[in-house]
Amino acid sequence: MSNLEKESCGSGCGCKPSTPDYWQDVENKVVSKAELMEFPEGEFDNFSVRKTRRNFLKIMGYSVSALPLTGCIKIPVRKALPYTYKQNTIIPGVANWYASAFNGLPVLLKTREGRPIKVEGNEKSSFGQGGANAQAQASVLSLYDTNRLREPSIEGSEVSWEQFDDSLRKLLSEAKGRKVLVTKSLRSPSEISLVKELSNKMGLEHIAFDAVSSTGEASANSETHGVYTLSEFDFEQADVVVSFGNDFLGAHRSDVANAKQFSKRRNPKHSRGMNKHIQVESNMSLTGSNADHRFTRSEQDQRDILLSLAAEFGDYSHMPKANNKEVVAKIIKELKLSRGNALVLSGSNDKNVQILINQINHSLGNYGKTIFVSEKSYEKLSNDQEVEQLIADMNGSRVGAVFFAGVDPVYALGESERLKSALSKVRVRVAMVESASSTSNTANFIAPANHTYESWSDEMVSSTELAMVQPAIQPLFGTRMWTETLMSLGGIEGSFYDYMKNYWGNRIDWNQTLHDGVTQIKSEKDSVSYKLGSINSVAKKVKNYQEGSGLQIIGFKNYAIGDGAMANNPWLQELPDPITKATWDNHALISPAYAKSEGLSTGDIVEVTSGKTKLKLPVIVQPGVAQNAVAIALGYGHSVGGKVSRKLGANAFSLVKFVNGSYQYTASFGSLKKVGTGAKIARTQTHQYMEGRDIVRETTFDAYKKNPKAGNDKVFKLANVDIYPAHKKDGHQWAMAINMSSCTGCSACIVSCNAENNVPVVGKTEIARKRDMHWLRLDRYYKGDDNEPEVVHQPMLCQHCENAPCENVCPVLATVHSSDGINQQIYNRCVGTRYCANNCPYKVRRFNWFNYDRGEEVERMVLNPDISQRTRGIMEKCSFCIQRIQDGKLKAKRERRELQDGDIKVACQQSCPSNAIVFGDMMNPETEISKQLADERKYVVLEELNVQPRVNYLTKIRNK
Amino acid sequence: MKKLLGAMVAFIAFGAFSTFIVVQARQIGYNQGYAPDQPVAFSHAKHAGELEIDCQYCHYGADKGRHANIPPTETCLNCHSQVKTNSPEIRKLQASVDSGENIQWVKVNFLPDFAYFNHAQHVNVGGISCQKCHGPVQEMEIYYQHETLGMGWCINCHRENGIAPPEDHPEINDVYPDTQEGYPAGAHLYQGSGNGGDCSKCHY
Amino acid sequence: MSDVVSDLRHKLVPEDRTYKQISEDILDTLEEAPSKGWLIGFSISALLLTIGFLTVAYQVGTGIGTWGLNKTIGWSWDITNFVFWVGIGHAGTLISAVLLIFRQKWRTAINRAAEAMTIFAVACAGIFPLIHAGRPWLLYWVFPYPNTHGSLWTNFRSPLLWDVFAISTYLTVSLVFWYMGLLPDLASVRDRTKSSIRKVIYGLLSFGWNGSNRTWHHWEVMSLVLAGLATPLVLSVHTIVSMDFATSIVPGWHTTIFPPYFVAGAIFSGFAMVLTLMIVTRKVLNWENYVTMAHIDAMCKVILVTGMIVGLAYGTEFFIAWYSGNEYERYCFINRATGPYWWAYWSMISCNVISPQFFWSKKMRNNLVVVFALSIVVNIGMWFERFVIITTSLHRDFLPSSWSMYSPTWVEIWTFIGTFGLFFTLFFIFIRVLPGIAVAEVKSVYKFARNDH
Amino acid sequence: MKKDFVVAIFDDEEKLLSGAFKARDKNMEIYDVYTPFPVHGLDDAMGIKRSFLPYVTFLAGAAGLTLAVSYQVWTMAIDWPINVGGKPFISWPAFVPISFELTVLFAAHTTVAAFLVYNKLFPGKNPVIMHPEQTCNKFVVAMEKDKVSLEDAKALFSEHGALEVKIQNVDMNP
Repeated sequence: MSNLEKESCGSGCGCKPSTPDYWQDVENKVVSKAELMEFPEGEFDNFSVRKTRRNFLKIMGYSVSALPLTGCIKIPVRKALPYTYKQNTIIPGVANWYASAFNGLPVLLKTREGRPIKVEGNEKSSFGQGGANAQAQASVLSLYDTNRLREPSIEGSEVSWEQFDDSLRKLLSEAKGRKVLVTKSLRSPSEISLVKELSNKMGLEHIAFDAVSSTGEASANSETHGVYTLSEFDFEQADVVVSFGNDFLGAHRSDVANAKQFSKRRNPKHSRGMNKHIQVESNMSLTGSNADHRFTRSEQDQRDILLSLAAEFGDYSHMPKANNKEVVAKIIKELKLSRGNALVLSGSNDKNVQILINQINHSLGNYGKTIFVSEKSYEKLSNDQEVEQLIADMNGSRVGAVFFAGVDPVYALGESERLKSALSKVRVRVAMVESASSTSNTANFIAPANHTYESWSDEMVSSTELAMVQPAIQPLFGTRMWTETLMSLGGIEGSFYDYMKNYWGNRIDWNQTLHDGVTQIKSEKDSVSYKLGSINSVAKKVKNYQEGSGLQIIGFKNYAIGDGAMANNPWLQELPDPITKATWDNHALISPAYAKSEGLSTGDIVEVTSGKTKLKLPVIVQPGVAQNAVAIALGYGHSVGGKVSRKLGANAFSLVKFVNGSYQYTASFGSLKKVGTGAKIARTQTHQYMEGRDIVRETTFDAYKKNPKAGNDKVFKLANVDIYPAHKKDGHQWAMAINMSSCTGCSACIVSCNAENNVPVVGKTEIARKRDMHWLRLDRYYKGDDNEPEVVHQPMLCQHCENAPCENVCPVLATVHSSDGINQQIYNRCVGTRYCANNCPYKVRRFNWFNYDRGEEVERMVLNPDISQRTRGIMEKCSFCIQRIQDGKLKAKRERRELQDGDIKVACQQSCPSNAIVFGDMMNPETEISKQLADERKYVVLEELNVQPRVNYLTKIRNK
Repeated sequence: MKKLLGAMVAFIAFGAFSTFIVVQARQIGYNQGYAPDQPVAFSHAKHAGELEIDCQYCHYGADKGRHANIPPTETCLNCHSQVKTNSPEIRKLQASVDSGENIQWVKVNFLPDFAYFNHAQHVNVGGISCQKCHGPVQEMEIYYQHETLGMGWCINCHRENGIAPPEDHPEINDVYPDTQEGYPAGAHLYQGSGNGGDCSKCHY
Repeated sequence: MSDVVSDLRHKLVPEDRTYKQISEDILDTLEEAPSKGWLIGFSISALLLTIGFLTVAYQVGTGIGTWGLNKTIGWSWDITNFVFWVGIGHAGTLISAVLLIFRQKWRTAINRAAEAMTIFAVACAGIFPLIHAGRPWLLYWVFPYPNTHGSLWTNFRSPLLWDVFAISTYLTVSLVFWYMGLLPDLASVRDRTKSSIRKVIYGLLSFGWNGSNRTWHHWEVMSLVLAGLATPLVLSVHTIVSMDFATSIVPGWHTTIFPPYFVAGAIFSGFAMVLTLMIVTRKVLNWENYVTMAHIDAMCKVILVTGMIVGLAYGTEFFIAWYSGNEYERYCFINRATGPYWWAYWSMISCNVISPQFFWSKKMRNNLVVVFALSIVVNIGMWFERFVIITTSLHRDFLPSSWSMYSPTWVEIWTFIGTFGLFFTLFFIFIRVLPGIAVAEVKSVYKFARNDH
Repeated sequence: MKKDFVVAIFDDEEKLLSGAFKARDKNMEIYDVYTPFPVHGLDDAMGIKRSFLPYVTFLAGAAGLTLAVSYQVWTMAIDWPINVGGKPFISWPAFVPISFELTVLFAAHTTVAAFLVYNKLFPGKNPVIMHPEQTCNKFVVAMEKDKVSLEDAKALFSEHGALEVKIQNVDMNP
């Protein structure tokens, strides 16, 4: 159990990170990178040095000889290295918090001794409201990715930054033709300002490219509202949400903000009642799995339904197909009931489809209430047409220089030879990226970029809120912010920090904004007026879309990997997909009906062919996929990449087509052929049905209104009969409640738990052997018809039973109860009989089958030093974040006050984008948990066992 | 009779040997009395004893967090940039600060990774003097480990003392009451939120 | 009483052998050079043992992950093998203790080998709890010794701790019981041998036994006392082993029928193993005069009876699962018979319930080939019984989200084979160096049986 | 120390028995009888009282039981009571199995130890041998020479089928 880091800072720590204060500008205090990397001896090699009592006995364990025991045992010399210079802000052992933002989500970074170790949502943000999704949680691990580029290079040979800048400047001055900077969609006012300045100075053009584009929606808004931008939503205001394949709670965009708003209306006690969510989609999405009514419909059927709606709410006439009539009638009925408080969405990247959506929202009067289109001058959005134009210009040798900043178009266009050959005609190709990618492999200048948490930036996370990105650590490697690389080339003096501070000037309270991480720029969202008159012509175009023949291929972003930019992050790879529960791979998802007709089953290997593209993938039979379709997750199949992402799955971007001015992900058709069987599919859950057991209790909103105990009225006569008197309960008694209505199954809590508790990553093979280590898992069950299934998600973690069956059976008292009601697992006492896991009815105990690799030195910097790392042979499980409880209590004691409700937030609760998890002291009647426990919806899983769990669930309510 | 005597001697010898083994075995891994040479010949007796410098002047984390901390070398020079600057030991400090190289102190008190100990909990909340665990530091020319720092030692202290509120903050006990009630009379160590009897107070 | 027993008893001992000849028949093996068959058998066993040892070393060095277990199935082959071996280790003590108390004189010919088998089987069994632990080097923590952790004790509520006490008590008491029985025979070997080395070795082993009647007097009382203690002990051991399962809450484990059911199963498998071994041994060592058809016949009857008890238990389990109305219990048993592990369940039924039915026929009981084959079938069946109980109960318990499948890795397979290597290695050594039949006891009942007392 | 004995050697336990009973009737004190297996009735012939071993067994068992119960209660409920699975500190039903096992363990081993100690059996002890085949097929009655005359013995035992009756000088501390 050698925790490599936990002890290391025992009496002062030798690593000398110098980080900006939470609230102040300390740019000057930065120490050199070399110093940062200088780990004190004994800190990371403790593992080999350690000869403790236990290790010694381990060696001696089987020996019968007693005499050597008394022999002299050498005390290993452990060094304790203090700081040489006093760090005013760092007290070893005490965490510092810094506000920052990641991919449009305001976050707080917890740092210990200068190392970021945990990401949490920023509660000061009105946008994210303290939630954080899986990618934001996992981003801290990407910071320590050993595959990051470390030094600048030209044509493959490492150079200094000075040499780099000089050579590049020289070449640029010679380059003829367009000079183009390709970034992802930018919402950073200061970065956009910088790029504008550079375009004047250097003639640099700026285009944006997103791996998964939203050009369709932006173009539609441009037509209907005259602004090339994306809509914003207010799900809390929407009584009815109708979504056509839009995964707004999952991978679509701003999932945390959406879920925060959406979940408020999943509370049956909300003053306006529950919302109603109808999802029509061709592939089971996370959002669809939460719908009150979900309809599996192919893309064509979706358009048919949409046209029918357009006919109902616009100047067009259309009769739905027979199989869609019911759906259309249902949707029209619901929408008409809530005009002005409805919201219609589509996940399509087709401009015309999105125009129809806008028209429907407009005619329902939703604009300005649930949906907003505002003028966003700070924004540079991707436009697929510009990208295609760039490729054409490159091919025509009209481009002299191209800069890629944090984008990987070669991969995201499916390793297209077209782009590669076009790039070869460009003289200067600069990649400003964090890690090697397909794109950077084609570049001749590589300028390694800082990770977000090493960078300064800002970001408009919504049209009203500005978030600051500030570094929490000095650059680990010889990298540079891409903005500073450009500044250096463009001859702008100073650092980007100076530029930013200068840019904002007095417009914001700089220090306060850095401290809070966010500031409100505007008080309210505004909406420009709707301009489009008739939709007749648009609708006709949509009606006349030509369909390909054969199987429709649906490329989609899954929750964990998204567009693949973070594919090299092991936490995300190992995060079970909320729907398929598969990890470490993408798969060909086909409907049960199709599987039956073709004789396919989960685990078969198929080849999906479309045109020249062939993808070999394992099959997962997925309820809720349209019958004549195969769904494939994007973001996998990196040919260039880190040790994690390489050779995982197939690149489904190769099936993306450029149609109607945008990249479309559902436009390919093809065929599917079985080429093998017995694929190793690493799924954490292999049985998908509840078998009629009373595990997830569910009711409808109507039934709930009549009887709040609806669906939860099962009475076990002997449920609380105990032959023994209960142990005394006083002091604090911790309990948790999980609202099954709010929980979307998004799995952000799993990554949060991983990061907080040093949960190891075990890899594909071990997951395939069903040895996942997640302390918290999300059980997902299907109900009803396999082609139109209902889905329930249930977070399952240690239930901290008062009559814990695991405790009785441990021979060595390695798991016992604490006085505050926690089922404690004492790692260092565990001998690993696994009896506790066998006897756990919830199967939430996790065993260390091997000594799991914690990675290289740099990667181990992410470990939480307060939590021991478990070595092989030890059982582990959810501890109710005991370290946070301890910390909260200690803080209260130091401040000589009682604990307040909310002082202690466990990691899963903290990250939850839908506030589904409540934790607290159930002895105090004032706490939120006490109120939840008194709710009529409260139940415990497997109540009849009388193990008396401390984790409670609230009945799931569907508004149908 | 001789045989009996022989047997008795053998038995006693065996018993003594076993006791010796057990006593020794119980010390394995416990480094009580460990007094390694340090790179700088620092005397606690001089600074803490004779000069009566407050412990937390140097060990500045003791009331704030988990670690008491070894002072940054700069802290030494707060005085020693004026005092005894010519001493070869002090020159080491100056050299360290000049070069930025850390002074590699040898760690004396060592807890294994699976044991969480928080100084603030004891120093700040518990109001316990440093000497309670670290011994008469003010008399130590060379610092040594005064106690075993083993689990039994921790536990016994908690058994004997319960939770004693700091003199200046008696209200701590009202906030965190003892929960001895409900446990059998005569129980040596009770679990209680106040008294550190729960395993996961230290092990997680 | 003579009219009742004569038929059987006549065949329990050879006709017309003198005491000296009895000694020669049984003890001369120890003086002779090992036969070719013995050498081959011993070599194979030792080879298997070696491979098994290396496998275990690999597993202990690498981790339990080398086994096929997962988050749902925390025990499978390891504990299956453990219970299997413990079960086998029941016949010996039962034969020597229970039959002694019931004055079943026929036990004398087989009790020594059966007891040896018990000890070796328990030794094989003991390996599994040791190596199945994640950190076996810390297993000394299961002993409640005063320690420096404040004295942190052990959990006396855990059936695993009961196991520790039960198995170690059983092993040591059986060993001592067996050894006390060996003393007179060891003395006899010592006094007969011409080899001075043997004289020294057996002299040490026999504790200076000289056949004094004052010693015999206490010896007999002690044997009776030990038998009296060992009888409840042997029943308690498998009861406690069954409590590893019965006190849990896993559907399929949580059953009050387990203790008698396990004990019957243990006797069943133990007698089968004794038969397997004795049929070969009597042939190879020419003990047909001592281990007679009458012995085999009697053991077959025990197998028939215990087999039916086991069959009754299987039926009762199913009935209770249905009768309890507990959906998890019901599902568990339906799943046993019809789920993915149906083949294991039906193997168990055919081996344990159907195959012993042949023993109703005296013809079958007297056909050595049939008896030998069935004795092996019974042990296969009993292995499957434990596999069915352990694995199929665990693989689908309460929450279907965690349902899982199990298959063994080569490590588990070789570990199991290795324990057979250990068992037979020990047994081969045993029949070479120790009197395989309790000579003194055979002599003591010789006249009694021959003369129709 | 060497000692002279009058020994009578038999090859059949029935002859031995009848001889031994006769000797008892004639008040000839039998020092000991050496047999290859326990011969029932000899105890009467030699006048051996009931073995004390069962008392040892009982006391040891009682000690084991007491120790087991008190140790379990003391550790689980007094020295360091810990809430395990919501069970009471004194979960007495759970203490039964170990109490039983320790009872048996103590009783069995103490009985064996008492047997070995009382009969002075230990590894390395050299046995007192009256006849080399006394552990195989010969039954030896031994009487101290100063208590019984060879002639009386010869007369008595030959009549009952003794193979040989003679004076034997035996090393009592071999």
